[in-house]
Amino acid sequence: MIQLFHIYKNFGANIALNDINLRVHEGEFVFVTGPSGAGKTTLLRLIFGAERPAGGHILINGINLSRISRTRLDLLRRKIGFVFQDFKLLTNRTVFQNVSLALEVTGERRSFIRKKTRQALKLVGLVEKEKAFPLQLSGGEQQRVAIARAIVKDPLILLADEPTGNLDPELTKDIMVLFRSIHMKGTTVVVATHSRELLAGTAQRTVFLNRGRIVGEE
Amino acid sequence: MIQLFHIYKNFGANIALNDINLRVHEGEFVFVTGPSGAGKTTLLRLIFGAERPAGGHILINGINLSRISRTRLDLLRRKIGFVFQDFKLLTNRTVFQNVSLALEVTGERRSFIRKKTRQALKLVGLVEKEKAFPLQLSGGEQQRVAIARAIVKDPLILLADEPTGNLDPELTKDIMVLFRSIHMKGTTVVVATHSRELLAGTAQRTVFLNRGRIVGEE
Amino acid sequence: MSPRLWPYFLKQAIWNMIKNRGVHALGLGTMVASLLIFGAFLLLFVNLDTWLRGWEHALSMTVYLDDGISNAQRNKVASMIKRIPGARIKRFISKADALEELRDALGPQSGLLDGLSTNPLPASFEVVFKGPEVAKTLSSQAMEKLKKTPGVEEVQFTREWQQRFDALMRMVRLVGFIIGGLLCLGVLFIVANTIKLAIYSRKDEIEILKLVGATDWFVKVPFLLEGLIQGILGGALSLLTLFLAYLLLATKKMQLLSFPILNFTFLPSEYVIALLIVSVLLGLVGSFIAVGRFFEL
Amino acid sequence: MSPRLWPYFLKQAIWNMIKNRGVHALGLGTMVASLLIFGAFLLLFVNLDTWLRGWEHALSMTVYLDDGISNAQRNKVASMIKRIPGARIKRFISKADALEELRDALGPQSGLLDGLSTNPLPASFEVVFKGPEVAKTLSSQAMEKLKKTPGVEEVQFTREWQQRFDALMRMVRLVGFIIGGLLCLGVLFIVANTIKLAIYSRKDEIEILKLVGATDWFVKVPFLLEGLIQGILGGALSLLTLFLAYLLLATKKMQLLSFPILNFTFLPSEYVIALLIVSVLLGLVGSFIAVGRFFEL
Ligand SMILES: Nc1ncnc2c1ncn2[C@@H]1O[C@H](COP(=O)(O)OP(=O)(O)OP(=O)(O)O)[C@@H](O)[C@H]1O
Ligand SMILES: Nc1ncnc2c1ncn2[C@@H]1O[C@H](COP(=O)(O)OP(=O)(O)OP(=O)(O)O)[C@@H](O)[C@H]1O
Ligand SMILES: [Mg+2]
Ligand SMILES: [Mg+2]
Repeated sequence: MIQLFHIYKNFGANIALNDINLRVHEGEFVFVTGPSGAGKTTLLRLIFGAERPAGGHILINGINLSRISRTRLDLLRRKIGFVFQDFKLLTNRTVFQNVSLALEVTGERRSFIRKKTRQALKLVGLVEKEKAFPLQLSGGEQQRVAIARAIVKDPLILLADEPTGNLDPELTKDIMVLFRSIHMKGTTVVVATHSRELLAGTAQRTVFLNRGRIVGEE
Repeated sequence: MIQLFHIYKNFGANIALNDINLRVHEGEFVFVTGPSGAGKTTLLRLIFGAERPAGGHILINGINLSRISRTRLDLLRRKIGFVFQDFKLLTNRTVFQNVSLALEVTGERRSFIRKKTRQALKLVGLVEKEKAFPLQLSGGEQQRVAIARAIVKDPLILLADEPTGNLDPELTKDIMVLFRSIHMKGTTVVVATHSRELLAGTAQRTVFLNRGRIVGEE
Repeated sequence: MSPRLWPYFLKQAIWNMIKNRGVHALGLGTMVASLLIFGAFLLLFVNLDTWLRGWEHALSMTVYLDDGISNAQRNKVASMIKRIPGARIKRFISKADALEELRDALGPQSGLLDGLSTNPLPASFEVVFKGPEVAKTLSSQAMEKLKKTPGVEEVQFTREWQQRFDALMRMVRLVGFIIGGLLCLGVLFIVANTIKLAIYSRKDEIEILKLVGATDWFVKVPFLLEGLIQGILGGALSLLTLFLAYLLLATKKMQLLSFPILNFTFLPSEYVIALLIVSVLLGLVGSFIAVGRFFEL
Repeated sequence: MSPRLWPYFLKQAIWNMIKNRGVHALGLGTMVASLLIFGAFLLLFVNLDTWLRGWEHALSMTVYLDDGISNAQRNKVASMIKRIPGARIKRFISKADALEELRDALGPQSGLLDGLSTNPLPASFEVVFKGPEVAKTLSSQAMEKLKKTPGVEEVQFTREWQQRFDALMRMVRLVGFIIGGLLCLGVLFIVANTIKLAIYSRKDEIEILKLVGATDWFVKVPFLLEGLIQGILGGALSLLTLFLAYLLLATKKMQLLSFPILNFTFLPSEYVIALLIVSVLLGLVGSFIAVGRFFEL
């Protein structure tokens, strides 16, 4: 369960999030939408602990992120999958290594890591590209590597920031099916997007952000 | 006018473009679409001279790119605006500096550069952010900086690679209006995208790519 | 830290070194150059010091004996000399020998000795010192006692040019220590900087690793291993280069220079080991500090 | 290249230096450390050389005169000596002076001179050499002629310990040149590497600049300016540090060491200028080469 209480976040004079209150239940599927610069990415990064709020509290499964130690945060992150808007792939590692990295950090068994990584790459349709380096991939391929890395560890929470911005409609549909199946297995999913296509297809809960405030919910 | 004759491009064993023949007239507006990894980015990069074809010839306004010197290519690039799929912004320069850069390289007058840069930033709605650095911007804001940099020099040719992947529907519409107005002034525009929204709104010429081949035109 | 991770770390370190070979080659080059400078300095200094020590021992002493000394007394003086730490009797010079030597030494002026009726020169012991602690010896109790022994007329040090020479030696050593100290500091600083620069070009990598839930150690260990390997390589390569240069100099070149260098030795093994340890520590500590700086998040 | 661009280039270079101050500080630090090592070495070497030259000149010569020499002949010999390049007559020693000196020199053995009826010692000129080309002087024509001049009994060099000393001097110089040469190479290599590393961390920047239509020079010039500024700063900072260290050493410390260093001088201005030029060239050429490597596209 993700709980945000009176979250406030500024970058200098620029207020990115202003008094955000949000509760995402365990196993829920939520869309966050809003115009460019509304604060979607900032919101997800706060939940992930990559950014600290200037005010308010964030609880992840009851754990207060502002009270947590660095080491415990690292452990928590292993249970959260994050699809970054700018992918954040390691350019000097192969696709396979980028994806398996999410499992390597947990110290899993080698054979297990290999199996899971292949599986994840298959799910995003990139098995043939496993030996390529990120800069040898098309934009959409890179995005799918980022998705594979987020899902490979069977996360408890999946945070996806504009995960289909570089994907064609068919792939977008595939990825949404993938997210939904992960959701079915019990994962909490939060997707930030402004794609009307993505939003139109579902009757999912949708949070509307604008200028750092929640301006509506559906 | 852009002419491609029997263009062939491979990356190792991977054939990105296969026997492409394409003619874009001066002042035309063309969409290139196709699934992820179809070769759209590669096609645009070839036209821009950032990549050399393995076979075939590319003529830009009658100039053969494979025969051109490095210096003349630099000069040609100043007349082509390119919106990169991954933005390619300089992280250690401000938004203003990133945009003005496209004019600095031509050695224009200082006051002229300032005026044009402000204008371009206004067109993409980023005047307030001119002092920010790229990493302090949201995904959509970064994309708009990339667009501003491409249009600031009043290019003869505008190549835009997935220019609205990180933009919300309103901004997408604005940007398309912007492109159209640039097109009206005589600029040749080639936009690579898989956004159905973008394609649906127009009766523009559309080239369909798949697995490196042109599979249709509308 | 799970032991299961070690193969991963090692693999990753090697992979990183291959992938970032440009940066690594530059860093390694700098490291080898720096250590080589330091090593070459050490090598020359060690040899210079050895030679200087050889000359230092050239300090000698003459113990003049009374004319009427008995054999027993003479033996007693000899045994007293032997008790002085580091002292060794080079030879005994009788009165006749002394006159002969003076004649030789005077050369063209030796004629002036022809008019002598008696031999006014005393017999003497010529004493040389072995140990490097000449200064201590000279002020030792045994020496004081020797001077007061009956039968000893006078104790004289052959100091004609010794003092000048001493000053020079001290200066050369001082210069050596100053250069050496500076060099050592400089090399430490340069190598640490180079490692920092190399890691600087990879700060994105560190950020991303942290974002996928890597612990600090998970991020650090491959960098530390890289530093370690670089340290070992750097130390080994510089020592190897130094040794090859030494071989080249020690065999052919030195003869050509018509230069009185007899035994040009390589660095003693303690120095070699110390240099290796320093270079390994440099690599390890350098990367440790450098990586640490990027752990803001 | 439009002259209108120069303000842009300068502004950009300074902006880049501020924005990449971490990398620049590391690079500058390495540069200063390297140049400082080299400069310190030069400083010590220059002073050592001066002192050694001072001693070298201690080489002297004694021209012994026949007993029956006339005043005119003596004056002729004197003027012949003056004609030897670098030679200077220190003093004339009469026969009586010579005996007195021998008596002093013999010390306790001076009693043996008491029995002399006549003075067998010759009068002589003591000659010292000024210039550093002693070796040339000794084989000069003037010298040969002097030896054959009537009234000259013998020419003798005061070489007692001169040869040993000569060998030592030659060795110290050789060591100096070897260290110096190595240092110079090492410093060049290290600084070039550091600049390459610094630019390596900015290769994305170069790529992007090329993509927006910048000519090679447009990309290069700010980097070259940065290199130039870094070179000037590096050279100036290292010379300043060296000078401060020199002041510290030259005034207080040296007295404390009870060490016979009288005039410890700073580097001559040619060396200072050369060091500055080298550091500026290093910065400029280093970045020129380093940037060039990233111009594949
Ligand atoms: N590191 C930062 N420093 C300064 N300002 C920042 C930083 N990160 C984000 N901002 C600002 O905070 C606001 C919200 O940014 P955010 O990235 O959350 O928007 P977003 O909703 O994800 O937009 P987009 O859809 O364009 O990605 C923007 O105005 C942005 O400029
Ligand atoms: N530098 C490269 N090295 C190797 N392969 C490459 C390189 N660039 C592109 N490719 C491959 O070429 C094919 C076409 O890539 P391209 O980027 O042109 O696709 P795209 O149509 O732009 O896709 P997307 O919509 O996902 O951006 C892909 O399979 C990609 O993996
Ligand atoms: Mg965003
Ligand atoms: Mg693409």
